[in-house]
Amino acid sequence: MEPFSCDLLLKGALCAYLAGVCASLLAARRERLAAVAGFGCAALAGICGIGAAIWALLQGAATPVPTFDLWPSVLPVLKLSLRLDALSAFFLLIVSSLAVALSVYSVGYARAFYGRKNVGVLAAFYNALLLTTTLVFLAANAFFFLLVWELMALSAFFLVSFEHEKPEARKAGVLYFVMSHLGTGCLILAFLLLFQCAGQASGDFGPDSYSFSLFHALGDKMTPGRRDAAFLLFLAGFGVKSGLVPLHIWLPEAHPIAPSNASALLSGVLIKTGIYGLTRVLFDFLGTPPNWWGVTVLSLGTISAVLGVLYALMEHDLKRLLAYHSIENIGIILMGLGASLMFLHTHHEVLAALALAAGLYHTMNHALFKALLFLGAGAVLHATHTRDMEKLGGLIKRMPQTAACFLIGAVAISALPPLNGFVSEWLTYQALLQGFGTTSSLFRLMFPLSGAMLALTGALAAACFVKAFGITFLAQPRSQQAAEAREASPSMIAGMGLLVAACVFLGLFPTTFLRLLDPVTEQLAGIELSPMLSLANGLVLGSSSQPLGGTISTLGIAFAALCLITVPLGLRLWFGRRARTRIGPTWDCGLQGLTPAMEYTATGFSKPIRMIFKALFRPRREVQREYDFSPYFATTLRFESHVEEVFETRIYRPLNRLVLRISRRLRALQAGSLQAYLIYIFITLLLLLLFAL
Amino acid sequence: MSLDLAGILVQTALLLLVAPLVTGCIKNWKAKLQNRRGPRVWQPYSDLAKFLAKSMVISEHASWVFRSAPYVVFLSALVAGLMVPMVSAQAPLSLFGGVLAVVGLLALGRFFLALAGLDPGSAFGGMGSSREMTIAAIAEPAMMLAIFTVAISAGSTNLSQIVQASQAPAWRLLNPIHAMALAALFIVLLAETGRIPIGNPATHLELTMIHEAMLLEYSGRYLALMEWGASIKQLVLMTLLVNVFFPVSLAANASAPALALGFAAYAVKLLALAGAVVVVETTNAKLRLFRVPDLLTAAFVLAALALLSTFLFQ
Amino acid sequence: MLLTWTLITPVAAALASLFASSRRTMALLNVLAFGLTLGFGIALVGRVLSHGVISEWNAFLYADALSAWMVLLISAVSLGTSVYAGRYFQRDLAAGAVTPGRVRQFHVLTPLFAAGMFLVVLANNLGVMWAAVEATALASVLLVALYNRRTSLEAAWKYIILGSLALALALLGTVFIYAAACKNAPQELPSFNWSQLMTTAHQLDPHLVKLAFVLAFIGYGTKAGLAPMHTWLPDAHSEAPSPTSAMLSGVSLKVALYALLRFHILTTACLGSGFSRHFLLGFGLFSMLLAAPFILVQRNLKRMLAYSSLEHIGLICTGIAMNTPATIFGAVLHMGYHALTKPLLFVAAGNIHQTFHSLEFRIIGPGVVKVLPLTVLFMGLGAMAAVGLPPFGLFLSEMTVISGGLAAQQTTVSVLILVALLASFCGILQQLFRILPGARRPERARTERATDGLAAMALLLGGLLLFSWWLPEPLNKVMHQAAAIIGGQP
Amino acid sequence: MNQPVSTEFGAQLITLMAALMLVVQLLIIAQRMLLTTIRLFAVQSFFLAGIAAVVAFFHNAGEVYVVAVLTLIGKVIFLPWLLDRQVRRIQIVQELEPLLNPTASMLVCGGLTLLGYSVARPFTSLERLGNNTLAVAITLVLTGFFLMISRRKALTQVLALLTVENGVMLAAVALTSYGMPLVVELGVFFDVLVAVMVLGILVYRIRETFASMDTSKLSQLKG
Repeated sequence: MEPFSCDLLLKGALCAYLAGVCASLLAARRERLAAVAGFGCAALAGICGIGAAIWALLQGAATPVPTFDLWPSVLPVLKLSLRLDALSAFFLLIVSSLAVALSVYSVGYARAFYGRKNVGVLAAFYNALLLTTTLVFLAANAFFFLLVWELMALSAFFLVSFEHEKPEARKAGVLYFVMSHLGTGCLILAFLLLFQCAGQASGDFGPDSYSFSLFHALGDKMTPGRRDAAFLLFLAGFGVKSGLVPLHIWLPEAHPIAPSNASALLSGVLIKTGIYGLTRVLFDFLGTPPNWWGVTVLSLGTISAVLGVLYALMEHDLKRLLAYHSIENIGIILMGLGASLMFLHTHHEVLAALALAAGLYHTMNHALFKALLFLGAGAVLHATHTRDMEKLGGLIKRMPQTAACFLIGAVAISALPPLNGFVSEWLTYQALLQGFGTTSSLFRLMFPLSGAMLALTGALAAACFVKAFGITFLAQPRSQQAAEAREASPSMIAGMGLLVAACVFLGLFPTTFLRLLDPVTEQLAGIELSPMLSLANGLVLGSSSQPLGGTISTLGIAFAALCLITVPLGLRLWFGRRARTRIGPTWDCGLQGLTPAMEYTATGFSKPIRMIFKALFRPRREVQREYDFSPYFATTLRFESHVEEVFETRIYRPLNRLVLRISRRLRALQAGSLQAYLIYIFITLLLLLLFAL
Repeated sequence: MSLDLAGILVQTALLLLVAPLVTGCIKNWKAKLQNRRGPRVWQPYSDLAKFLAKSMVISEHASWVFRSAPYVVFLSALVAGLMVPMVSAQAPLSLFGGVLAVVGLLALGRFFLALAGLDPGSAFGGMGSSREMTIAAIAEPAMMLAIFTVAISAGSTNLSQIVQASQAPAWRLLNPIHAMALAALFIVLLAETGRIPIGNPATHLELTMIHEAMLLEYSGRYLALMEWGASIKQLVLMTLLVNVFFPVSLAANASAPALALGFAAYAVKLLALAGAVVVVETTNAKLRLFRVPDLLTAAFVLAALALLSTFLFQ
Repeated sequence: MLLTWTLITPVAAALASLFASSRRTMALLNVLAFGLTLGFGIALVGRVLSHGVISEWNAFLYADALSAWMVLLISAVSLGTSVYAGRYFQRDLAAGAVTPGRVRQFHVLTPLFAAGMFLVVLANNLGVMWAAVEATALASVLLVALYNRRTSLEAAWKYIILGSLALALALLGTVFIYAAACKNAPQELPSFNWSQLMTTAHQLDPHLVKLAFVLAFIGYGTKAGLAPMHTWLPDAHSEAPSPTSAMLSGVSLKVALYALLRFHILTTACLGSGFSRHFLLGFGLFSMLLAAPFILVQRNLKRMLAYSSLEHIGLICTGIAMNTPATIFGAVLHMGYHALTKPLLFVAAGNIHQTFHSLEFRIIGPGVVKVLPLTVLFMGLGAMAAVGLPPFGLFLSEMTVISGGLAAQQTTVSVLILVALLASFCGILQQLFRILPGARRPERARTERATDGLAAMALLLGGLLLFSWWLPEPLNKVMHQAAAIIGGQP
Repeated sequence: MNQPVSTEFGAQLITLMAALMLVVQLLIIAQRMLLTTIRLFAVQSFFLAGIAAVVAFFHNAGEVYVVAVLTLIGKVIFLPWLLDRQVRRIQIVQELEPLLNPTASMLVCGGLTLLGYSVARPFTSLERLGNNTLAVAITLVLTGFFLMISRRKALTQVLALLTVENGVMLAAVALTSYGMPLVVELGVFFDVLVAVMVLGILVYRIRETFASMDTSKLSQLKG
């Protein structure tokens, strides 16, 4: 496929998204048609996007990067130029593959909104979000990037507050959009600092001094003070969007409240725009980073990972639990990127490429299994109309396929072999392990310590998903809604199936995917990884060029397990030919049968962890006991336990109260008395007459 | 790079046979120390044979997760076992994964074991799963830090490399780094296998049992697989501990005398470690559940000290 | 004769509607008059692009690119609001809020108000310009006091007192400028035309020009609503009938700013760019920063829009004060887009006001979308434009100003502008999102719906969207020339 | 017309009348009776007309006479009559308690006069007839401003505005060689006239709805 068809595919994808927006708005009256048209266009666009991305990635760095203008620029400052280099192609692959899977899912999922909400509008915003996200990845100049970045935030805002009848949806929408816009403010300032430096370098401040090709390695030309300011602003701006810990409080509010296909899109793709931004800026624009940049990113990543999973464990709302896990996985990705920055500082290009590959690989993995889990949660919500795990249970018998897909997602996110989560965390471990030897300063202790924290995160994630899967799907249904749940529609299962297939493929064949990452690491860190890392013609994944680097082959493990299955089967034939299996009641210590109320609940499951980490959670529990005549014979018992959201109560709420108090005091300036207004002008006049002349 | 099929078969057989023996020895010696006669050393073999022959009762609420969990636990332990060097320095499946893969496989087994505990819907299973996952989560960083210390000094996470590195001339029997890492890993071993200070493998008392709570609903063939898997996991961890810190006379090549010497040394080391476990079990009482994290944090601090010492002393 | 025609048509419309029979004819007359003036404006732009400067009645009326641009803005806003005014009063008459006499008063005064603004923009003589600004003030005060409510009277009284006092100071400033001109050429009577004064600007006595600029700044600054002289602005804009507050907020602030700019250009020509620039910069930034807290804790819909205008005027002033071609062009562009956005918001607010009979957020309450879906759609899009979100041009102009500021190494000013814009974004989004979406509380569901502003809103939004994405060449050139004039190169 | 007795006499006359205008201004600030305030304003306007006549006479410039006559008719006769009619119709005579007691106001006016003189000092070279009339003009403006701040009655505020207007007209007449061009003078004059009429309407409507002319009642619009 020569370069011409790549532009065609790309333009085809963009037009298909646009067509999706228009089709679903036009057909808003007839819901079925709107759903099929809107999501169909999105799926088609996704396929074109995948084609263009894979073509660009397979071409390698030699061929010229396809750049073209959307349409001739009409406004004086704005040039709508797009560029598909390796990094953009990789993220285009992520957004397009998710678009296909989510669109297939959404056709079935939209049935939940028939008659209640306007499906055409949902499909329109869904297509708009995909279009603007794709444009964010392809934008080739700062002005256009900020424009589509803001449009993306806008369409995500409409998706989050889609069911605006519910007050919490409105509150979450406003919180999301305010924090996202403050982040964009930081980005505007940061990009303009780069523009200022580029303008000085090139002499004129015309529209082309915004272009990203001019920004390449601009950091070396900037003064250190301005460069660090730009770094911090970029970290804040992109940190808000990707849910880094101190800036994460909007994420657990916004993602669960959106419709499930939208929250899958938000968690799977929108967060990755923050990662794309950080990667583009830190590796492409700001030149060789000082050491403290890498240390900051690595420590923020570690803190995000640990706190994300700890707060996830305390949630018993299924989608909020998954939202907190997004924060955890973003932390893991940033650990990879932070380590890569530190290696770049000490000029270990191979290790930098390895850490960057680990981070980007985990970005892809997280997009896939997080979307899968959100779709599963959406199917559960669709069937039982509740997200509270305490009311679910026994769904595996009523929704077997959804349960199977959710289980695969749970195993993948808990980084257990042989699925893709394990591979990307294994790469991160290898990068951290080999990082110890790179410097002699005290900072090299950070690598093993963050490795240990990564292990803690992985184990806690496993505990969290045992709780999530076990309490939601296993044992007996705890409520009437859970008992009457029915399996999701075939299109929803198909959507989830696509993601399961992708997870399994990325888990078992890491080296083939690593080949796609080659041009990205070659562009950003200067090293092509796959020749070094894929040993035994692609079967085994190595971790470093020296012969004694650790090796892993998930395919080998799976194959060994298949062969060894003969042992238990042989034992069964040898010993247990006459053994019968009988179905009986669960052991109930002689009482007359177990009721669902006796099962272990989500709160109970996470109680030990809440006690161990009570310094962080500061749990509060109240037991109200009503009784008729004696306190020892309670008629009803109400138990309520609450975990304090530290960041919100300690930082954001006091800040908000302070700003409003100052504003109210300032409002007294406009107190209504004409005399006061005259005095303001009189004083201004006197001051100017005295001092300004 | 070639996978010698013979090595794999021998190691699998070795794993299957030695694991129940170790559990039997520990039970027997513990009884002797408490001057009881206790069960015979090969009692576990007969238990397993009995369970395999008996027919099963499966709870009505259980799903296919309950039925597939025994196979996953058993196979993950077995595959992990194949990646650990027991007799010869080169583990049969060492190409497919190093120590991180072993830890990952054991975690996979634990994941499905906990799910199986929750499936029948009884409170015991839920409590067992919750405690198992919590303790494992707290033990994980200590184990990872100890492994990191050892891997850093050896330069790779591949167990054969670690073992060969510690056979190098500069290696002293127990330098301070390895001593602290060994202590940390010993505590983690006790936590992972649910031995006395953390859990009590002998009783079915709901206050103390963690591992047994999850197996409560199993019977017949599945119970055999579960028990066997648990003992293989215990063997894998003990072998890891033994061969990494005391890599004395591991067979460098496949010649008969080297293998025999290696096997003998391995047996001695294994039984010595089992003895140490028995001594610890009889001299200690079980810790309250919320004191267990303090113990495991102590293990984490030990591993961190080991890491620091590699940085200071080198 | 183009300039005289632009002045004559609104006055003629005012006289005609004085004697017109029915309300409908009066509304039609207004719309017709402003349609004509828009045509004249476009013709004027064309003529100015070809001839540079047009003057009539031996330079009594004078139109350069800046005044042509202002004529265009004034006529566009007036046309939009007059289209809305026709239907607006029909509902008010039915509700008895206004007597037929007052409606006639409205239809007479609005064209006079517009005529005053045209005169300000086209007058060459600074004294006549002052008289025209005073005339617009007087016309608009009676419009503000149209309703008989206590609060409208209070707003009108404050508006006229603060306005007249400030204009007295402005007159003193004008006198001093003239005195400087006389000192320069003592023997014959110097002409008071701005164009002549510009030619002899460098010889004027700098001290006198400084004093004159200070007084003119206080005077016209108050009329332009710069903080801390802005206190009349929220009261007047929230109490006036919606069409009038749309004109007040949309363009009358900019006309006063235009007058201030004439003085600014004169002073820069005389004293260099050191003196007057700092005034605009300081007061502009202060206006932006002061508007933000008031928007954050605002309880009244129209007052919030008024404070948002205060902020936009502050941005335009700061853009001009940074004195580089890019920032001044950004400010001029911002004038245009704001002139289209603000009336749109006020028309939507008018609809909501007439439906819920209140402007308090508490009383309007959540769920307006269930009662007035189309108005909420227009208001949402207008609000998105007003806070500077991309699909609309204001994002473009704000970015031009900020990037121009950074290009001119004035980083702290640009940062302060960005902070103010973000603060007002949070305020407006939070307030509007509390009332527009959501489910309607049952007891308020059955109010009858006022949806007459739709035509006007569609016109304004269409114009805004069209010019956000397609900037025709003549418009672009006239804005560049206007920016050049403000920047000091004739 | 040949040069009559001597410009020096004219300068003295103008300085005297400017000083008298300032005295009248201080009188207005000192007392609280509405009707007297209107009459004092008429006297002040009379002096302004006198100055304009003297300037016209000595510079033999025709238009300034027109200005003088207009000021005489408008500000000395018509406006006071209009305001008088308004006061009689509303029957309110006494001004409310002002913001500052009279002695404090006097001190403030003293300060403002000092400021006026300091601002006007660099421009003394400008005046051709009568020295420091510019200082008086600026002082009149500032004290008028202060008067408006300290009084709460609507009508008094209108009068304060008119005294400020007088200050500005004095500056116009004194500073420029022949006063401002006629078209500007006419424009300014008619604007002042219309302004007072509009203010009259508003005062009347405030009187109707608030049953008093106290502007401190006008304070509902907050925030």
